[in-house]
Amino acid sequence: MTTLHLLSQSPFTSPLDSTLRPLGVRDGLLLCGDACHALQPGSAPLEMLEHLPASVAVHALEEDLQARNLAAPERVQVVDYPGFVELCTRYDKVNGWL
Amino acid sequence: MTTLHLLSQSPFTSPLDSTLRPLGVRDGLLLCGDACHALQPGSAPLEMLEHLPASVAVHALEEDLQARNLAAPERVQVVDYPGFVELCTRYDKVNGWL
Amino acid sequence: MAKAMLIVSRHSPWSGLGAREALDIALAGGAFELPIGMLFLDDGVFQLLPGQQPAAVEQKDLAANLQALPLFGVDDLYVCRQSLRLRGLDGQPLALPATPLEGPELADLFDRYDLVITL
Amino acid sequence: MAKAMLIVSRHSPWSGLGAREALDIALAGGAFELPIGMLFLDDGVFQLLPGQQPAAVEQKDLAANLQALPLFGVDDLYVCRQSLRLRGLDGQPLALPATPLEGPELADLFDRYDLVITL
Amino acid sequence: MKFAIALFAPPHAPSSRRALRFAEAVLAGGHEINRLFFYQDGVHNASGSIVTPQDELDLPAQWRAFVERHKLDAVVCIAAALRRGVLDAQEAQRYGRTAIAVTPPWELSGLGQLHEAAQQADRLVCFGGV
Amino acid sequence: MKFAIALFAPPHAPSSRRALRFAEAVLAGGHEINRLFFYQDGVHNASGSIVTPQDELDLPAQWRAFVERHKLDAVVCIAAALRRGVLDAQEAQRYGRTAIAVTPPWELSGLGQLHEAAQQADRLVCFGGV
Repeated sequence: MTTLHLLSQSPFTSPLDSTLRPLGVRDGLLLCGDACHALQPGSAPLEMLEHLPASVAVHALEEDLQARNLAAPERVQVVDYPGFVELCTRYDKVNGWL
Repeated sequence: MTTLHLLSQSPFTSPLDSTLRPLGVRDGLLLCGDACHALQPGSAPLEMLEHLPASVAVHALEEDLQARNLAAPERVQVVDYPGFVELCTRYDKVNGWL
Repeated sequence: MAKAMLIVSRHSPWSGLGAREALDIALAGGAFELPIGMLFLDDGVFQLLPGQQPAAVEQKDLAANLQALPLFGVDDLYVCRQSLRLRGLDGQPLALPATPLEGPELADLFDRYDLVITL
Repeated sequence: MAKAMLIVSRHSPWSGLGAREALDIALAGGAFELPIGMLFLDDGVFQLLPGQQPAAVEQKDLAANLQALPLFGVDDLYVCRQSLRLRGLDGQPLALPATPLEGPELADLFDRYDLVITL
Repeated sequence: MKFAIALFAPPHAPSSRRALRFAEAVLAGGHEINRLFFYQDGVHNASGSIVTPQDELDLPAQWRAFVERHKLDAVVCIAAALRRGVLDAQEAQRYGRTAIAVTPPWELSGLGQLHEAAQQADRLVCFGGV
Repeated sequence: MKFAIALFAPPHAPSSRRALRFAEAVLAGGHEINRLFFYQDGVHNASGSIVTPQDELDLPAQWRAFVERHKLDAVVCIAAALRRGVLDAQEAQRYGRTAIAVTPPWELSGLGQLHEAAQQADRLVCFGGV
């Protein structure tokens, strides 16, 4: 049973490691809200994300990148709300890390 | 103007370093709530506290230690509410880290 | 067949309602005879420590409700070993028989459940 | 003589009301012509980044209120350099002229104020 | 697909708006929502007492309009709501309070409704935190 | 000494109880409290709508009893309270809401009251977080 993990907390106030620990190799990640700051070039969280297995698909919510003036690195796929819904159907379950 | 710093967040969810950074050598620290878990032997937060200058007085609220079945190490002075009030009068100002 | 739900409890018993409201979901599920598992993660592991005295902070005893889990048919209890380790608690006795899991075992745990709620 | 208040703002502009409600204390103090300083710490440093588009998440522009600080007589703006550094933002242009401070300078800053509120 | 959507955060948390925009996209995409369930501080999203500044997004009003327009099953956890002072007429009367913040189509009920929705849906999606 | 006490956390956060026990100790120690100021989620501590389970500490009730017993100046930030649905009679009427959660001795007012209290007190002590 694959899981789509939703992350919304800032990786600087709520460290990423315990949320990435239960990540399976076929799981997906969707960054929204302040979790998008993990994509800040030169930050430790981005390095953690880049070390995830290539089989883990990493996505980010478009509006949150725009609001923060952030660009998505190559491995990150940008989705809008219809894309968010579609992602939920693609994985067996969804886990929102509060 | 010395400061008494109140800490109540768990040092494991809200890392200690940014709250300890503005600490002056004549300042004081009062651990209450989940911040008392910083006194857990063998944890990284305790090590950080033990590296504070000796001039920084470290206190912990008695009821929170009792509730958590925690003991205070030698450098930590245990206070009750009257002691908490007295500490506030001893420093020039009080800063509550939320 | 009923879907199995994993409840991930990340809050200390002292930090407000988080721990209690996660537990209430587990107990409600148990009452409906649903297959429920609980994982104690991050500060949630503090819920498992023995010898707590919530009366010292005029708080109700969460431990009593936790002890009720098996009575409600919730036997699948897990604890993140790395969370224990970071808190200097690895190897300490726990008040509930929760199975300690390492990183890859956590991923396997998530994999086995149909539903997850993290609180 | 009026006491000087340091307001420590630790919240991102996107994480709810924290940033706005800290700023409101500063603006109210300025309106009463009190000496107010503001320190942007931890995720609070995100408030200082230029080029934000709050409309993308249907949010009011906090930057407009921040720009109002000098008009309210709040000129003493500081930012924790280590917070910037950890977020990969050190050396980036900021939307407000906040003075970057290193660890010991932070202690000096606290020392200079009569009152502190951290939000 | 059938979605159950749970919300744990108050109206001023960005996750409340995210949950609403997600719910709208679920229906726009031809899917179904079998229940909305508001728990923890999420119960404030069902409150009719919140006054949002005029130039800001009024989430409780938007949630209400959304629920009414699509005739959704919208449940507020009763235990969580009582602790947070978000009462409907019946609970206000039961506990001798005057302030009624929750009116239909919102309904106060127990956690069993969350489990039922999760069991019957194809996906449970929870929103909370920030 | 004269203490100004500010509270930023809701009743179910341990810091609300801590603030109350601290305030009691301030008076018991022969000091004075020139004002209580409730801001952010702390405004819920002034709500008469909260229903606490019988076997748990009823913080809003304890705060009210404390304020009444000692005839304290107790202010709730009006902007923070409106956003959180914690209205007094006047604001409820102004915004066409029916639910009145705040009654005297609590008073809704602006942030100037926080500054005034802080200026006039010997110590400002803020409670919040957990």
